[in-house]
Amino acid sequence: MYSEKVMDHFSNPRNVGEVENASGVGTVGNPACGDIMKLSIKVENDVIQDVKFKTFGCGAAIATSSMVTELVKGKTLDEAERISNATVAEALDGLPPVKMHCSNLAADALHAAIEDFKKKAGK
Amino acid sequence: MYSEKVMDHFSNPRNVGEVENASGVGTVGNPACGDIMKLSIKVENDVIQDVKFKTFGCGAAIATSSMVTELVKGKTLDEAERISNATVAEALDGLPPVKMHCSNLAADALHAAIEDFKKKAGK
Amino acid sequence: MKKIYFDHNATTPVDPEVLDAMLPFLKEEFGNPSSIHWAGRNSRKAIEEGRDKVCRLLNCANLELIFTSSGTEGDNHAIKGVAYAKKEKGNHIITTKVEHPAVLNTCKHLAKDGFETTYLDVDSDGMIDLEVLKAAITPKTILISIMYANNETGVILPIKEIGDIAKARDVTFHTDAVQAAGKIPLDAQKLNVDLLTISGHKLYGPKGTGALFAKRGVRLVPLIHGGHHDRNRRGGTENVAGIAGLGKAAEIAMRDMEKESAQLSTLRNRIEKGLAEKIPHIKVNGHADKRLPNTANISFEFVEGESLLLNLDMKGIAASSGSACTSGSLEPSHVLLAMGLTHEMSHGSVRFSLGKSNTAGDVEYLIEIMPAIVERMRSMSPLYAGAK
Amino acid sequence: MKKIYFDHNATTPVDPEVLDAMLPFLKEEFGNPSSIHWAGRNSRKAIEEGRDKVCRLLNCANLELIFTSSGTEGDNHAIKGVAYAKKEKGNHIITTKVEHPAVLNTCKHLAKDGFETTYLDVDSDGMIDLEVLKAAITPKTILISIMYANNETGVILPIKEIGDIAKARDVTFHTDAVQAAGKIPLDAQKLNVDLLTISGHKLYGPKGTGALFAKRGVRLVPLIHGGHHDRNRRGGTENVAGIAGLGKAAEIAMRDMEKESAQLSTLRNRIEKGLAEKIPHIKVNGHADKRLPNTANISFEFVEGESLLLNLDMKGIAASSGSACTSGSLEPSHVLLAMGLTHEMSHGSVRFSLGKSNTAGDVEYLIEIMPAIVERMRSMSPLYAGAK
Ligand SMILES: Cc1ncc(COP(=O)(O)O)c(C=O)c1O
Ligand SMILES: Cc1ncc(COP(=O)(O)O)c(C=O)c1O
Repeated sequence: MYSEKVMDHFSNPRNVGEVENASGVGTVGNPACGDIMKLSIKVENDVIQDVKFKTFGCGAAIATSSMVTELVKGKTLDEAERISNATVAEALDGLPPVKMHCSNLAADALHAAIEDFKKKAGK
Repeated sequence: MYSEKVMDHFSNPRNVGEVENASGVGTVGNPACGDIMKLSIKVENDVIQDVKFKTFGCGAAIATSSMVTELVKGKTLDEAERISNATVAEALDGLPPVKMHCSNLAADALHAAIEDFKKKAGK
Repeated sequence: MKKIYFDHNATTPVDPEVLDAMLPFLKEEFGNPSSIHWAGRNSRKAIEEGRDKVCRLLNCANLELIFTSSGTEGDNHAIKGVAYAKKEKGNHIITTKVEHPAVLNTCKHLAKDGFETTYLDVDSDGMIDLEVLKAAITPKTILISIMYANNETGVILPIKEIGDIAKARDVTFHTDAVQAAGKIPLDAQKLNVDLLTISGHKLYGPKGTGALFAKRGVRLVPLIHGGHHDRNRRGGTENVAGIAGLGKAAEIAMRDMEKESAQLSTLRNRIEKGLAEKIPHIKVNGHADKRLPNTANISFEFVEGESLLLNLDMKGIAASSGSACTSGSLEPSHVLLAMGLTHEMSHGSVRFSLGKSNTAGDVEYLIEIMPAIVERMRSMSPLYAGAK
Repeated sequence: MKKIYFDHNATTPVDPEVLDAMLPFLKEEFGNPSSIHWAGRNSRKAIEEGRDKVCRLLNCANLELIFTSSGTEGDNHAIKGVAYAKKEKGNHIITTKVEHPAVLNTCKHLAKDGFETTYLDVDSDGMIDLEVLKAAITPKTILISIMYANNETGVILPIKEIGDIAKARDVTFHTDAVQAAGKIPLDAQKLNVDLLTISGHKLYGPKGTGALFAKRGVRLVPLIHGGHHDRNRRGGTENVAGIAGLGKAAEIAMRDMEKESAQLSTLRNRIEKGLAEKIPHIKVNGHADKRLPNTANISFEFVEGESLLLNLDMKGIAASSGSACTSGSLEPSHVLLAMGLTHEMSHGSVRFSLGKSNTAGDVEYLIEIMPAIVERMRSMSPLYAGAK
């Protein structure tokens, strides 16, 4: 049911964990729907220098989390903000229809982390 | 679905035809239900000396007709009147349930023939 | 004894290629197609491949196919499904007097729920009158259900024309194509049909399989509620082996239909001609041209069908009178009665339905033995004397 | 890679003896059982022999059995059949919150037709309260439908006691015995059940088969109208090979059940104990004793079930979370939620359901690899940190 890319990111997730002294942290999802994603970022000069995730969720939730960290590392905040859940799903060669809504939240977590950073930075 | 006895009487029906100068003739059934039996008997001294049938109908109709002719040949009228459709079915080792009602008319044809004889004989 | 099977409208043998397609799913590939692990994945794939193949036979989209367990289930699903989905709109159904019991008894059942059914007459050829159909449509009409080809006579009804009428009047149209599928080309797209039923065991597939085409957008209350199978339209773990078999059967039918159809109609015509030449007082039932290539329905006057069948059976020939479902019952064929045959003639009919395995030799054997059988039964018939 | 199948509640492989029993009817014995000729006779016989065998498993009379195409169909037939047959008498149905979707979605559908359903709660063991059941019965109650054994947890409900209550209050009682059949002894006569559903593919029979026991005298509106099949109770040409297979599966179940049950519960208990010893924060779900011998349902806190399943699958182990029908969906198990588990714990559950082929080696392999899988997923979980 999952693409090879999804399975690759699921079996070898990139950037698992929590960034130390994170510039921003975003958490989305809830236990009822079965997916919780927590993304932490380190921002320097408006560039995402480091990013890590922790995720409680299904294969799609973990793979999208992993993929989004790969997609944003080294990107400017502007670039990162343009990444959508659809971008992430596409980068994974698609997700099963049933997974498109609930488990495809990684970009939301990223945006929440950026927002958190901006709030803290007083931007 | 049919017993061996039914198939025997169906494949080798006894006493097919019409008795010449019949003492009595009975016809029962109708085309709608798919079975018509015509039984003719030759009665002498209240004994059925000869009996023949013609039947339009299914396997059960033909076998019961054949069987009833065997059962009554040489019997007195009294004895013949005691033969019922059930007697005939039993003598054939039974009939499929769906055939018990409609195609099991041979004894009725016999009784009709006896009645016809009695009427003609003025009894 | 030589065994000759002339009852392909009742059921067909499973094609050996079909069995081969099924066997993996009765052996090592046993997983539940809903499972996400290794055991389920090939089962899921088998279902989707089966679906592709059946859709190709019907020329429809994958999302438009619901797998069923029989033609009867498909007919029930279509008719009840539309009736209950559209009951706010109306309660009137139009069908014909010559449908299979799967349709007739479903309509009869719906009568208890306040639905009314018009049963269209057929003429002596077994054809409906399209003007009568048009006139029967009322604002309350929600469904027309008319069979593609009749199981007893093989008569092919004007589905395209009926579809056009239904579309013009915005009435949902279902056709029971159980006898047509695999024998003549079907095209769900071109026909303006909304729903179309097929059954696996009539086209060399396994018993216990079937499919219902339901055009995109047609609302249908499910018949069997349950899990998420077939997009919530039919609950129950899928019969994976059966679906694989049905798919293969559809594929084979597409491949062989044209050639077979020509062969079978030659044999069928020979039966009709051969018997008519040798046996007086017989009548071929059904439209001369608009008929399935494989079906001959013949009334033998003065004798009853079952007794002919028993005699044929004793000679190794399998044939039937009426539909297999109603043999064993005592009613004369409702199809032939609707075509205006007398009770005697309806009772005296035999259906020879041909298939792949039949040869010219089979047909000549039948033509050889049939006259004596008919003569023997006639000699026992009280109805015959007058005709001689 | 080694392949281990721990998902027997989702489906079972077809027993080779079962396949052998089916094959003649997928080859030379292809006739329609309704046909009177040679081709039909052995098919008819096969159906009656299959019926005998299934009836022996359920301890019921031959006339009390209706063949179906799945457990889901049986559940639909029973519930809708009684609801529509008794709608003059009442419109109230009682079931539980932990039924299979085949029952739950059927009841949900009936709500649109004016029927009301009470869904009984279960306690943390998955048990219903019989006093609550009694109190729920009203003069309008026409049907109680309560499963014999739960598919996710294996919890066995007190069917005999429920049957006694139903009988005393003159309410029809249906039990979905799909998971019980073949695993624990059933006795339709002793249990005061009026209707009981089984499914072939859960007891090493073929997919696409099932049966519904309907006690003599129980009125049931047919789900599938058609020909005279199964005494007018279920139309459609019978799946002869499937019925022969189901019969054989029932026969084998009768023969092997006792021995297997002992073996499976030993293996199952070892899984539960072995995993609990090695992995902290886990919970075995379901009543400790009143449970099928083969089922272990375990919640692994802080992680989600599907990701565990994918990891297990990569190691060759097939297991499931929730029912196969709902995997692929995103909802947490309704069964575990009803038992009071949190959403996290419901999401984090895995069902290991054992069967014939499983060995002690399989179980030890699972116990060996599972801790690392759980640990890896936990290390990625934002919920885990606090618990360490
Ligand atoms: C308890 C229960 N009832 C009903 C069903 C449905 O059976 P089937 O898959 O044969 O439709 C299942 C299996 O999925 C089940 O576990
Ligand atoms: C025209 C027609 N419709 C429906 C059916 C029912 O199909 P099935 O036997 O698969 O239920 C049949 C066959 O018996 C048929 O000939």
